[in-house]
Amino acid sequence: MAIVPSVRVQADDFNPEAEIKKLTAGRSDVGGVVTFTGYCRDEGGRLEALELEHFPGMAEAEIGRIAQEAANRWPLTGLSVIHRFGKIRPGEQIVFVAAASSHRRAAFEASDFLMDFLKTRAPFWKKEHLKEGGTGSWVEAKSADDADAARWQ
Amino acid sequence: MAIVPSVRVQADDFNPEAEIKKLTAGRSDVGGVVTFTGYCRDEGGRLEALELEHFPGMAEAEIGRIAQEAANRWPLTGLSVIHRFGKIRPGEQIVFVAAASSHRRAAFEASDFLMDFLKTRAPFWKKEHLKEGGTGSWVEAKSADDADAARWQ
Amino acid sequence: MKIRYFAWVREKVGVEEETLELPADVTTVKDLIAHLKTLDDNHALALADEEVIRVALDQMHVEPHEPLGNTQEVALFPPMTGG
Amino acid sequence: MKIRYFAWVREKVGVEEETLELPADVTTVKDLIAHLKTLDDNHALALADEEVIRVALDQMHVEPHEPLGNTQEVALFPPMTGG
Repeated sequence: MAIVPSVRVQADDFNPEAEIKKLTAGRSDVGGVVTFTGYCRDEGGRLEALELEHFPGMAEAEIGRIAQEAANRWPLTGLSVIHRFGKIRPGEQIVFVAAASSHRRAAFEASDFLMDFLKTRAPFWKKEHLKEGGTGSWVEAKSADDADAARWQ
Repeated sequence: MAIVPSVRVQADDFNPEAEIKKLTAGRSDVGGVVTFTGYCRDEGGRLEALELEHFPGMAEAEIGRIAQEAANRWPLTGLSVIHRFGKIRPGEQIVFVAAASSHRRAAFEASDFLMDFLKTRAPFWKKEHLKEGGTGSWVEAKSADDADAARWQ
Repeated sequence: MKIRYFAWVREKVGVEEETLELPADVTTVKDLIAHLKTLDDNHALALADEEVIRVALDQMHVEPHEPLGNTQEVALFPPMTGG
Repeated sequence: MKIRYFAWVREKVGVEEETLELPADVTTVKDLIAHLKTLDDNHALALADEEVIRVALDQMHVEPHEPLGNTQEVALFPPMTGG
């Protein structure tokens, strides 16, 4: 039976190690855990911060749907997703995915899949705050992200 | 220019969080970090421990060659590999890979590649210690691992 | 029907949300967008490039041909850039 | 030449390493394995299934047709199961 993923959408920072522990503590059936942590870059020094707007309620629901699809598709023993919103500065964590499985390929594929669909389906939008010139523009969606997501069909 | 990977072969346990921090602390050009942590499973309760034998010197050298190939092949900002040897009990960590990049796909592919080649080229061998019946047999190499490694050619 | 806007669609429309009475012939997402564009210049500008506007009915992504049915809340927004 | 064994190859041969004088006609990895199999039953048993024996010359993986050349140390072992 597919596991029930853990999904959190929050303004606060998070601790990857604590999340990994939740998937492995007291267990001896987990063969591997793959994590992805996404960070705010300063874009060559241009950026003071990213402002992440989200659609409360739908963000949790949509990530939940994507995570459940991953849990149905791969034999996972655990799956956690965290996505932050609000103002995030360069070097800070934005997003986290951890997939645990007894099979390493399942853990890699599930976390890769999750990130591709978070990028294209989770209702979040990034606005740039610049070091010089105040509020910049909204980050544009990349066609490369659509291409990445299309790999799984 | 390709980065120089960090490679450690050790009996001691390790802390994934500390390794991730080494790749990200004080930096604002890292977009994402992918980690893989491999654990000792108890194989349905059969296993008391795994004994990992390795070829000292060659283990470090071969992992270094695989890691350097990954660093040449993908645009990484950092790459760490740790592989333990000696007696490891169910639930304990065996192996760790962390790949940092400004591009998430590069981080995923490099860590996936690294694990495939660690499995098939790093000189380590696992022997099972059973709960009932003392020392069991050597773990056999899986043809699935060879197939995984062949994907990258 | 409650309409919500996000990101630059919200900025261009000038409100976060609004509740509208819809004409009877507005039955699909596509009809709704066409109707909203007639309201004023802000709506027309925000929704000018229909190709890029994404739509959720009651927090589920849908395509433009989808009927509105019993939808309580429609959200309109640009392509997402999370992750 | 120094020969090292690992895992079940080591267990079957019965020693971790040994230093041998090789006959002049032993020039490749394949020749070496054939020669080792003539030494005694333990070596013959350990190396019986040549298909699965992996070889490193001075800590580099090589194929059986590889010449020994100036190799200082040969290692023989089963397929690896790390990771």
